[in-house]
Amino acid sequence: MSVTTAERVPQGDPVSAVPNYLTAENTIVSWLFTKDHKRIALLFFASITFFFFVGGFAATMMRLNLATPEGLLQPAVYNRMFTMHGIIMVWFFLIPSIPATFGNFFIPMMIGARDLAFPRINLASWYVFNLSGLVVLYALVMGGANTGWTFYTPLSTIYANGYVFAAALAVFINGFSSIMTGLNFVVTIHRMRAPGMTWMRLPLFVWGIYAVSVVMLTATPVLAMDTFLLGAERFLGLGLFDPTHGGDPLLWQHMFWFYSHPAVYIMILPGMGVVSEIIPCYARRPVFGYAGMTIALMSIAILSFFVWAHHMFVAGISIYSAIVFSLMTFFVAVPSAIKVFNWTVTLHKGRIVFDAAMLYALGFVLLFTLGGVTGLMLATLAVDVDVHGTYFVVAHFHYIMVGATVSAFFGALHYWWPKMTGRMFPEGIARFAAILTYIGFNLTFFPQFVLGYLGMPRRSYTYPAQWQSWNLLSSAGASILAIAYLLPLCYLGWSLFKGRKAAANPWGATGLEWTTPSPPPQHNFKRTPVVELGPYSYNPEDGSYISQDGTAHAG
Amino acid sequence: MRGSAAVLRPEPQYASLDQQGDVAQVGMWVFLVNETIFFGALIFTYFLYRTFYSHDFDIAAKDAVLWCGSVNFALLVTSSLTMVLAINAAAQGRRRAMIWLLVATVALGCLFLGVKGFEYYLDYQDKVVPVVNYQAKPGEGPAGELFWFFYWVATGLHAIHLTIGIGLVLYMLLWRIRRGEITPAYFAPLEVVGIYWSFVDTVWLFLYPCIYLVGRS
Amino acid sequence: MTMETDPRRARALPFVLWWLILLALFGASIVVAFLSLGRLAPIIQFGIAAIQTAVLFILFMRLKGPPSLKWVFAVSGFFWLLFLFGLSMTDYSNRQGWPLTHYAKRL
Amino acid sequence: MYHWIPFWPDTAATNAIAVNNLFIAELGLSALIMVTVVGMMVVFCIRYRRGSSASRANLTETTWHFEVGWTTATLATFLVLFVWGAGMYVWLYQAPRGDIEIYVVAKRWMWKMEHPGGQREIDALHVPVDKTIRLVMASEDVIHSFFVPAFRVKHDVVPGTLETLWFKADKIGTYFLACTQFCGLQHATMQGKVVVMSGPDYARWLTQQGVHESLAQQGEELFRAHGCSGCHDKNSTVHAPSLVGLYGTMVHLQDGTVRVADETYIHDCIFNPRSFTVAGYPPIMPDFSGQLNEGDVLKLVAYIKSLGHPEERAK
Repeated sequence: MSVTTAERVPQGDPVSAVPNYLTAENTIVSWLFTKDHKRIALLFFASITFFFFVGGFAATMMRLNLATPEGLLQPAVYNRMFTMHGIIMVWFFLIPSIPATFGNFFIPMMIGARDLAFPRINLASWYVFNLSGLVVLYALVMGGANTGWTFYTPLSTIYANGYVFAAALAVFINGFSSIMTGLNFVVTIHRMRAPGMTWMRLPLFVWGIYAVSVVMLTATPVLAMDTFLLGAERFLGLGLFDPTHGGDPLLWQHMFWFYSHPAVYIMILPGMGVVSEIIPCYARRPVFGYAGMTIALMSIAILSFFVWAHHMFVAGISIYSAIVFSLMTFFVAVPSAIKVFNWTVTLHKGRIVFDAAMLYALGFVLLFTLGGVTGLMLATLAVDVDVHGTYFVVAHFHYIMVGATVSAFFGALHYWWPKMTGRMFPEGIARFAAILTYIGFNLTFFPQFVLGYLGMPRRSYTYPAQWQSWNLLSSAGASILAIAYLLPLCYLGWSLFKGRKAAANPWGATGLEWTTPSPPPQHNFKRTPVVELGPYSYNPEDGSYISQDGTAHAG
Repeated sequence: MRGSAAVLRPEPQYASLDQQGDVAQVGMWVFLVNETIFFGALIFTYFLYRTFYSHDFDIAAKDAVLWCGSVNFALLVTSSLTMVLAINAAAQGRRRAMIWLLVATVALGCLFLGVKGFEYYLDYQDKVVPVVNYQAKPGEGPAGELFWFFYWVATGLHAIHLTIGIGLVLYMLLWRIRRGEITPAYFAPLEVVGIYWSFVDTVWLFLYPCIYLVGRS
Repeated sequence: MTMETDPRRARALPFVLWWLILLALFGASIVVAFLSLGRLAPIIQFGIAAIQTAVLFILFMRLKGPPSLKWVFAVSGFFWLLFLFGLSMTDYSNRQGWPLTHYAKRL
Repeated sequence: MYHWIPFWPDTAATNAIAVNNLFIAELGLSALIMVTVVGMMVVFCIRYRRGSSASRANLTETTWHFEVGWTTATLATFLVLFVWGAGMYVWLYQAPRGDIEIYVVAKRWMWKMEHPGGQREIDALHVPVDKTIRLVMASEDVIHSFFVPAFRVKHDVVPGTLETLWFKADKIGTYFLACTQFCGLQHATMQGKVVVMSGPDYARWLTQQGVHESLAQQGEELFRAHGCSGCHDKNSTVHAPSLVGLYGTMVHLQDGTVRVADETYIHDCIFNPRSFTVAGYPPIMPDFSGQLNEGDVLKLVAYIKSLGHPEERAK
């Protein structure tokens, strides 16, 4: 396996002499005031990478603390660490992760547009994101909030000291960034498709991003209102959630989860889109059940709004309500099961190449499946009563949100890196990092399932001594995971300067983004492409493929 | 200056000005999905508490200043009318009419804020400002204060939205129109602002019965 | 009732008439508030608000015209709110211990 | 009690056995799903790797046949799990009238338990084996969550209302008790133990706690001290509803609704009488929310409950 895919598949067009988007202008101002979606994607990439490591630092501190029951940190410090870990990872990494970077970069390219519909709003989205980032860093540096990322009232409104208001304000402002990005994608996908690009010819990544944008648009305002009311209660004393006045503390939870459950799908749907791009490309065959995949994506997006109260089964909501929401939760698992099945069958009769991106994608499927089946346990009412609020839940959502989504993020990064930067990365070490991620991740989080069923409550800085062995294992795994996450930073950084120049289509993929040079010119295409056929026209028999603009390539 | 309209060209991602205008309008409607849900979520909290604490709400809401809310209602509906007429004037090339109608829109918006401010003053006198100056009325349970929490949050947010609307119209007047960028050939920016303006009006349509018409019978 | 809403050809008079209708509906809403209709009153008032909204959306915000994407977006916000209202009510309509008692003690 | 590396929690209550069985069934199903998916992936990855010469002819792109079959199968399995879990949830969360009723007050960061005989303990709960224990829980401040892993029971304790939970321990021993809803600085230490004892041991333990008035007797004292008896006593001239035998009956309220007079109702009436005016009575009861704390109200509730059942009062 010493040869990389680049040598195996035919080369695309020779690199164009037209200045690409990176070299067209060089000043800092040209970056800070750019309206080019590709540059904004890179700006976002820089921001979220920064926050990923801030959140990762907090995670490291937590795992260090939990290595022994006695702990390392003061309780107050630990509480602030997991709160900031949650807030930063959810709103400042996971939610913008794939949409704001790869979505921003590739949605216009994949549908054959010259840019997003509203480039200025796109840029504003990045500025608003950074503004909210500054506010959250302010909260962090001043001492942090200590409520958990869920801000449950009345703890957050009355009892918690610390910078809860600033943290909630950051989340509120961050919502605007989400909304602007989502709005841009929805309008762009509806109105800016190239001729011939019908809905059923859209690559699944575009479908994934579309589904996400719909969720962002419709869920975020509820969170915005919720955090606004939280701020009003904490800052001004207008206590709409205050039980002293008959306000309902559970109302906060209802509105919070009305956003935050769909938000889980904001994190996972783009990942599903990415994996649906990568697996056919490296299996060299069409995706199995394209129509089923699109239906599954959209039904997950819609159904995600019907399941929020499964976070509240033990919170004292009405029993009938819990039954309704449990049933709905089982329903939302059905399209997810369809997707797992289709990805797996896409490997059937393929001509599979195990490049780094593919390894990440396969890891995604496995971790997502494990996260999914434990999700079924949590959806089962009686079992949820037992494991709710324990490490079982922590393990479950990390399998989905870190195991799956971050794998997809890294998969996308490796898959599109040549296109974004025009450079190839060293394949061998990238494969090593992918496998290391998988091992480190399972070592970190599988023990937490056991801990959860044993009854270890989450958000605790200490625990009874008999649970130390599992915690220690988890902390050890986390250190491996940390290395696996730091490695790409090194070799991708190296490749920026020393990597081989990438061809237009190093992996032999069919999407429109591969028909233009790497890195792409300023407005993506010299001529707006005309789309002739659907995505994924790979032929596993001889390895040939047909690009979406109708160009056939030999195997 | 009017001549400069001739050089107005679509942004690079669009094929034509028509497409650009159409996409801008669709964009505003997508944004309104957001706004609808944003205010809807607030009204949801109101709906919940009013359903279950209707007695307290009936008593507490009697202090809402009916005439202020009603005058404001009329002002806003009228401003929607002047806005839509201004867009018609823009499309039909009646520049003077457009400018005066927009000025009227801004004036009505400011008048609304003025009345609102005066109403806040009256509220303070009536001791219905929670935390700062609040006194429960005879027979009013603690849930009555929830009504006033809602009142301040809702009217405050609406006022912020209206202020943004006024800012947008002023931007149109003082920048886009003055530079001659709004012409019968391309008036989409004004239409987008108009859609937003009428939406802010719509919010008041719902807030009005929530606040001013409770417990009057 | 056919009415031209395309701004290039629209006339002022129909808009003024609709504006008067909006104000008349507004008056009706106030009258309803002072009648002893009990729980019916808010239903009528919000019904009136819904009609007024429809007028604003369709005519003043110019949804009128051939079916288009704008309709989908105009309706979907309200549609999504149905999820919030409807599914929350499965809880609030029969939760034990709701509405809450009042809790004066703060530590 | 534990191995060096614990794999499975204690299963020490009838509730726990039921939940445990369901959990094991789901583990089995999960293992089956994982084995299928991993198995398929491994087989395909090896058989159809790039270098292999396996035939790729007759590629299936879509078979609705397959997809519909797979979807129906998963849906059917899910529905079985749903019905199983939901039925058990209803059973877990509808607390029966217990053999022993214990009041739990959650407060940052401790669990305060009050036994019917007036015995109190903090962060520990002594209960007899094989008896149905009903917990009535209140929170003094934020949301807490009462969790005993060995019994597989958990319920949030939301301020402003009362929550109930039940279990029936069937194994003698000491078990871990925790708060699972983050409640502030010392959330991690808001833990304790549940001690399950044999009947005689429990009886002995009760007597060793020193002399106490029963909870209902303490409630009766409060009932007089705060002037409740002035209106609600039989001999009172004030027009107020009698409380004898109130507990468990249906009460018709002024606003037309009907409420069951359970603990929550009595608790709510004391703290917010105006919202619960009984049909046919004037709304004259003052609000006691400033004068009583959660512990006091629980005593009053115990007293009012005992009014209908004279034998409980004597206990």
